[in-house]
Amino acid sequence: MNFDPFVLPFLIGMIYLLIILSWRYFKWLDELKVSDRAKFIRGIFSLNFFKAIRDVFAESLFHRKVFKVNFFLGLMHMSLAFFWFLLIVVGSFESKLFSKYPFNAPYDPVFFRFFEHDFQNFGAHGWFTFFMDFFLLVLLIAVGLAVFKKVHSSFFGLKKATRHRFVDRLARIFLWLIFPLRWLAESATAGIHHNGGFLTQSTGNVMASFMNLWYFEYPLWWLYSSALGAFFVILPFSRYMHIPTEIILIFLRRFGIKNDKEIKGFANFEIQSCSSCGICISTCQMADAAGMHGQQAVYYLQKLRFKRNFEDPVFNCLMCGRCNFYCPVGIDIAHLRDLNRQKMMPTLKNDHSYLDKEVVVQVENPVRVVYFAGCMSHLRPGTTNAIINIFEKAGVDYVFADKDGSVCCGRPMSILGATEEAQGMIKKNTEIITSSGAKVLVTSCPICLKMFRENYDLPMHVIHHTEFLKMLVVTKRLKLKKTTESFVYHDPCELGRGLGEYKDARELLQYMGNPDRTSFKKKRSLCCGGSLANLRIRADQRQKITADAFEKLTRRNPDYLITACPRCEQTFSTVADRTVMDVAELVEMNMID
Amino acid sequence: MEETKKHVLIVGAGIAGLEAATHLEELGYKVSIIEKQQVTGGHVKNWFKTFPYFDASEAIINFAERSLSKFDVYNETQLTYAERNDNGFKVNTDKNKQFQADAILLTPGFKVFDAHKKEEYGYGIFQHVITNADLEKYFRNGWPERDNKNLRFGFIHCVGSRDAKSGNLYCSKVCCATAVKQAIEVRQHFPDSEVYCFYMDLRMFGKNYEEMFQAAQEKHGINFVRARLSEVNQNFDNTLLIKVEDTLTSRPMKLTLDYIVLMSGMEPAENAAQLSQIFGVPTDESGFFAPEKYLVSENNTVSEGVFVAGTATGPKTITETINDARSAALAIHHYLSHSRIPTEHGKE
Amino acid sequence: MIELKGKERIWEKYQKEIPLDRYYYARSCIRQNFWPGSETTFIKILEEELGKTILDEEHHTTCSGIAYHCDVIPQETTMTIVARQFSLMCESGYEHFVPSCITSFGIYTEILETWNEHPEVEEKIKRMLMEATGREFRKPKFLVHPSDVIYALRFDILKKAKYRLVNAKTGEPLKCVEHVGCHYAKMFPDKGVGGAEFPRVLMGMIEAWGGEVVDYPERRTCCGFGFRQYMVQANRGYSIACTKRKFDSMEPYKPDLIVTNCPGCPFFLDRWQYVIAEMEGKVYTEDGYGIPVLTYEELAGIVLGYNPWELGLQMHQVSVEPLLKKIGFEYDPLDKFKVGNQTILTLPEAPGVLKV
Amino acid sequence: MAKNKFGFSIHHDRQHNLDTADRNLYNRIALVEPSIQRCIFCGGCASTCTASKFTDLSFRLVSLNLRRGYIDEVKEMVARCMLCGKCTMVCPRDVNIRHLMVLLKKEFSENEF
Amino acid sequence: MGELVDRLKADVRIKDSLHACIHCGTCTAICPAASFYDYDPRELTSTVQDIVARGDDKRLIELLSSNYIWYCGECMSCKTRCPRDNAPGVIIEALRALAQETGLFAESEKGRQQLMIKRTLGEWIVDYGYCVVGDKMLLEMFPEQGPNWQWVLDNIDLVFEKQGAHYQKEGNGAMRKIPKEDLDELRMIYKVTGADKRFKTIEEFSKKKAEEMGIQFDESHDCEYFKHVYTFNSNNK
Repeated sequence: MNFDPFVLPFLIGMIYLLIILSWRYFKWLDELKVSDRAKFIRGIFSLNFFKAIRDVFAESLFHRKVFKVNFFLGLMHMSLAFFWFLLIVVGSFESKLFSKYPFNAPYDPVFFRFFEHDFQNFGAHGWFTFFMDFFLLVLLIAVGLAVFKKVHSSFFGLKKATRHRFVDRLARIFLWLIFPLRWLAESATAGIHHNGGFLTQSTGNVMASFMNLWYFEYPLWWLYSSALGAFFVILPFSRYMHIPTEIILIFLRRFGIKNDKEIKGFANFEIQSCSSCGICISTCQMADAAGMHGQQAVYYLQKLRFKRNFEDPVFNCLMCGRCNFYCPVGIDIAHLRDLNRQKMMPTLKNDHSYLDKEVVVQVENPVRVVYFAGCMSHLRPGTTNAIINIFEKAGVDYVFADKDGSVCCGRPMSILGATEEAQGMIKKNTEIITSSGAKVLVTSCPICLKMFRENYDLPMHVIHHTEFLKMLVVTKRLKLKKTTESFVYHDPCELGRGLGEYKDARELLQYMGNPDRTSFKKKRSLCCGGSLANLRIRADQRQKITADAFEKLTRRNPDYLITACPRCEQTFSTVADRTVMDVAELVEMNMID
Repeated sequence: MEETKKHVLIVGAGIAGLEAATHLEELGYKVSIIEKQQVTGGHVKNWFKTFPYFDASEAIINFAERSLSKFDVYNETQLTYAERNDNGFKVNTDKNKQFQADAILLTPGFKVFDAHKKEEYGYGIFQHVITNADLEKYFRNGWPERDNKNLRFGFIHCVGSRDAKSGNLYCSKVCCATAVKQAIEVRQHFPDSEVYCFYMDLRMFGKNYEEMFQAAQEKHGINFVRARLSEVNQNFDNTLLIKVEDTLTSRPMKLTLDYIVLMSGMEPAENAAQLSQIFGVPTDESGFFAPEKYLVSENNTVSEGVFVAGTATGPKTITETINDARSAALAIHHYLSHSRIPTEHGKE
Repeated sequence: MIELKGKERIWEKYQKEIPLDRYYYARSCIRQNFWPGSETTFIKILEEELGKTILDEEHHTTCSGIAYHCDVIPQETTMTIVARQFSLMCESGYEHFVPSCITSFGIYTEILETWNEHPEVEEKIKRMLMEATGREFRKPKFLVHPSDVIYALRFDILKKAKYRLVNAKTGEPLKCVEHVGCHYAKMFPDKGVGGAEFPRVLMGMIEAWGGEVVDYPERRTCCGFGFRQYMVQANRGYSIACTKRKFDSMEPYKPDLIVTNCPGCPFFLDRWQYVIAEMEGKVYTEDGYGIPVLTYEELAGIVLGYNPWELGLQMHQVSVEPLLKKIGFEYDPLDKFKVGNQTILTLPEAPGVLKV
Repeated sequence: MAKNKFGFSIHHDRQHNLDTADRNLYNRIALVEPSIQRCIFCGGCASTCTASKFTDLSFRLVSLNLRRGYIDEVKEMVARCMLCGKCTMVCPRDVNIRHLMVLLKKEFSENEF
Repeated sequence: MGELVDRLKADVRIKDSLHACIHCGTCTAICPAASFYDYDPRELTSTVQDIVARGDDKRLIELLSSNYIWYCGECMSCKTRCPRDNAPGVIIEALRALAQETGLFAESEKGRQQLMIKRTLGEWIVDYGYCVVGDKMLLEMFPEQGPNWQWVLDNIDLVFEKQGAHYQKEGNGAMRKIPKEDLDELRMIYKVTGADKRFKTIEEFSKKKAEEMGIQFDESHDCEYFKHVYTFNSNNK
């Protein structure tokens, strides 16, 4: 078998890497709860296994999602990942085919050109050298792009590049060195032994023309091997850990394994799968509009990885969920944040005993619909009045549960990590709501809606008023006319990304006209800045976010900005230069008998 | 030429008098000012900085005196007598200087309320009870003593204003902003000091006043307590003990202070009554000159040819005073060029 | 440091005209009960020392002021009773009304003010008095408080003084706390010598007679009588708390005595010292006797060298002997609890904490 | 208050002494959330407060009592807050009331950090 | 509507002492009652002002039935300070008068105490000619009088004689016996000026209240109700 001492750095590095990885992965898999481990085993022998492989190609090699964000960014990642992959695969075929030894060492494909000079007797070889050189060329271009990105990140659709830690920068240097060194080493060999392809051979000839390659060839291979070795050694401690980890993550996901109550097991795979690409930075409004930095997902995960103090990124976040959507690796960052919020928020001293004493629960004859406006809606009487008028007009058999003041649903508390402390409120509201004997609970507040659905156990349908109003129209109990005014619709975070409710509001609006087109809709919608999730953000920073979002939404100059959340409505109206209203208000305006 | 020039006599060389004089002179009138003090500039001259931009009062004075040389100023002169004749007014002074004027502008300004009247505040009895005017002197001429360690200051709003006991029911308007301004200056002068403002209402009516107030709260950590001083006493260690009600928590409250600054309000000038008597210009119940018509014609008076401007007609800020002086100059110009601004009794 | 000229500036403002002869005297409910010696002394000083005429006749009564401020009787009742007093004064041909009591002084002043403000009220009272008693009345020419009179005559008293308010040993002036009754000038500042904020009336006597006045933070605070607040046992916690506040405030100045011109004040300043001592074991002087509390007449009497036991100092709960000793007053300690035919009476029981 | 032979006891003095007031908590809180210094005690928070419909809760008073050092009063009120955040939305001085409430709740909760 | 308020407005003390309040608190700052009770003269003034402005009898009745109007000690320190020439202490007098005329005094713990005051100095005036009668102020009811006072009482005529008082004697001087004709005049004044009427109301409503509270009541000073109102303080627990 081929051997030369210079392969040692590579060999040691690779063995070392394999040990570390397998140790870590085993540990994390072991942390999974029993049921998940079962899923894992079952998954391996299921169709999902192959689906996973397909995903791996799509995401880890072709970086489909990254292409969505920006073509060049996608191209860069794809070239690096996929062509390196090809280099390895094709390389090993080559080494299999042309090795003069029966036994083929793991480093053979990597240093093949050094060991094998003489292929006269193999015709097909020309193709290999051609392809291998081509792959190398693409990789060299990709590295070029990467270097270029360092200076011109905006060109890749990134407003701000990630601030990397030293280890990461070091790792990147080794990574960027690998391919140029391979190129030089192979060229040197080609210069002497004429075994190169269109790229390496030509460079080799040029080099030969002005230097004595006998002196340079060997050291170059050493350097190449050392670069590889060094990269492997540093990889587990750098962001490049994502390269192997993301692959496992994709499998786990396919096997239906999800995040648990604690940050371990699956969470570790997610945390380590972050490539620090920085897409989450430019999609974070706090960074984009308010110029706040250090709290974005990439930094949160970075801090988690390197066990730094992550209090600020945990709490200084709007929890709008935009980063979740844009993350090419699909890491559930919001959830990872929430896990730590629940863990880090101390038990708050609450005394809500007055709720039981003071809040009267009216047990009248049961009705079909119970309407719960929510605290925030009480700041927007326009909306609640509209709803009531509509109900009256449509002859809905309803009761207004929190007519004389609401008991908070508890989400504002739980979203800060104090879910337990909200129990008193949850109990009271459940009592109030169920006492109505209604079949349907309609609320105007997406914040309440999310809470009711996820933290309450209510024996009835829990829906947002948009859904209910749509139903009224569909069942002809409510007729709407087209409006002459133009409007744009804003998806509230909690209703949209939070609960996946996009269609009802839109279908309802369709009866009255077509909302203006905007690129900030559905999963891409913006946060109004009023989020209850962030206590640390300053008022002026909120203002910036709100103003920015409002400007983006009203670019087509609509008459109204329509939304379906009292909080968004309230927040936007502080910066609005045109009417901001709830869908319900528009419906009220366009009711006909 | 000189002879044909019409003559305007201005009583009082504060910023109002000076500003009016400047414009009247530019409009081609002969202008004389009589001033009872030795120097021109009035009260502004005793001030250190002005609110809300902390400009030096010198800057204001320099502006107001920009064309001082172009008209005659008679300092340390008091108007003693005036009579109306066919071509205007014949005026005499204590220095026996005679004037023949076509129009008279009264700008006697105001008098700082005499804080002694508020006996329970102990002004003139307790050494460290001072007034806003005294404080400005301190800023200008330095502090009497150097014990600047952790001093506690209390600013008392509405001293001699909005107070039946001192006979002034009106609001002196400028004290709130002055208090906040001085409070900030004190914090800057004594960084270790602790400053309290005791206010009834913070009347931050002007542009950038509210911003100044907010800065006082946020940047300078000044404490604002909604209360009116009830009485000042002296502790055994000679510090001052004040008693107020913390009206927002409805509890009596006491607090030890090292310095108490009384925000003395504005009162009509000493000679206002005399002038009103001499020129037949009525005064309102507070003793300020009553204009011919409130709101619309505040510089004219029922006494033809006699005009009023500045704080003589009621408390005003520097800006307002200067603007008022300009409008007075214009009113006089209209009058002297026989085209008076039509007013109620102009129509008759 | 306090600037005297500041105070003088204020005093000039409150120069009150005080008639110097022919007083019609009206006794005080509280004083004749608890400080009869003071009223006797007042008359004695005026008649014997200074040769003034003062009428102390039998038919006058209370002004009902305490009942009025306890709110049990209507304003008209008090006004009519006061009118009756005036009518008695007129009958006896006097014009200078001198009520021994500060509450009365306040009541009379307030009523005269009200009658000036609302003549219809005066008319009503005239009718009522006529209906009830068939009497008529004229308002007094002067209404002054005995303390005003003593203040006005302080230097004449000084001429005859045997003692000064000076520590006989050290020659230091005594530190005197003056407590002026609330109703003396607080309601109508210009009716009191020196006004409401820095009343001169007691200060003038103290300074004239060699003492030094201490101005302490709670000087203006009420003694705590509060009328109903003392009369009803359930409310006395208010009364004593008020007085305690004053003592806590004056303690650091180590006063040698307290002078008052009000009937209730000396009573409370005296008795509450005893109660505070009993309740909390707290005494406000190092010697453990407490701070002696005197009426201005008692003070004048001491200055003139009268027998302290005829002044009625034995009726105080806080012993005055330490004070007498300080100024070197010669007195017969055995005489304190002797009366009439010189038989030794049983001594009063000693209090738990206060020394006697 | 115990009874005694006099049948009454000396009343407690309500007068607030600002000299002895404990301002530490206020200062500590103002360091983390300076916007509290902007409070003008307008009471907008209290009038919109969800909880104040049912119980005594007024951030205006919390803000005052913090400054006056009435910590117990503050403690009592803060515990009643449901953190709905309406107050913050109506505050004319943009005081981050909800954050202050959380900070105070933390202060008063067993495990502080 | 407002006819009780009209009665209040008719009181000359309200005319003189109630003007628009600016809530400056100079009164509360130096009010002893504000320090030693949960009381605020500033709030009282503005409340009354409000009641008078709206002619709100309902709130007036609430106020008159409450302890709130009975805390003031009428030292009148407030009158000296008010920048609007109000006098909470005087307003209180008018309120207390009305509370007694309407019998509402009996509705509050502090108001009920009026019975004790009426039966002591209220009656002493016409019986003895003075509000205070020393030899009736025994240590059982006034323990704070102290041992020296006990000694005075034990030797009352001698002690007074030494100080030139004429205890219970004819003629002038301190502690004298007031001639009958003068006392009769006082009685007539009581009759004419409505003091008798007020006393009747006080007795009447106290009696009613006593029955309501189930406390023994009679004309004497040692009836349970008298002792109760004299000593009971719900805060002293």
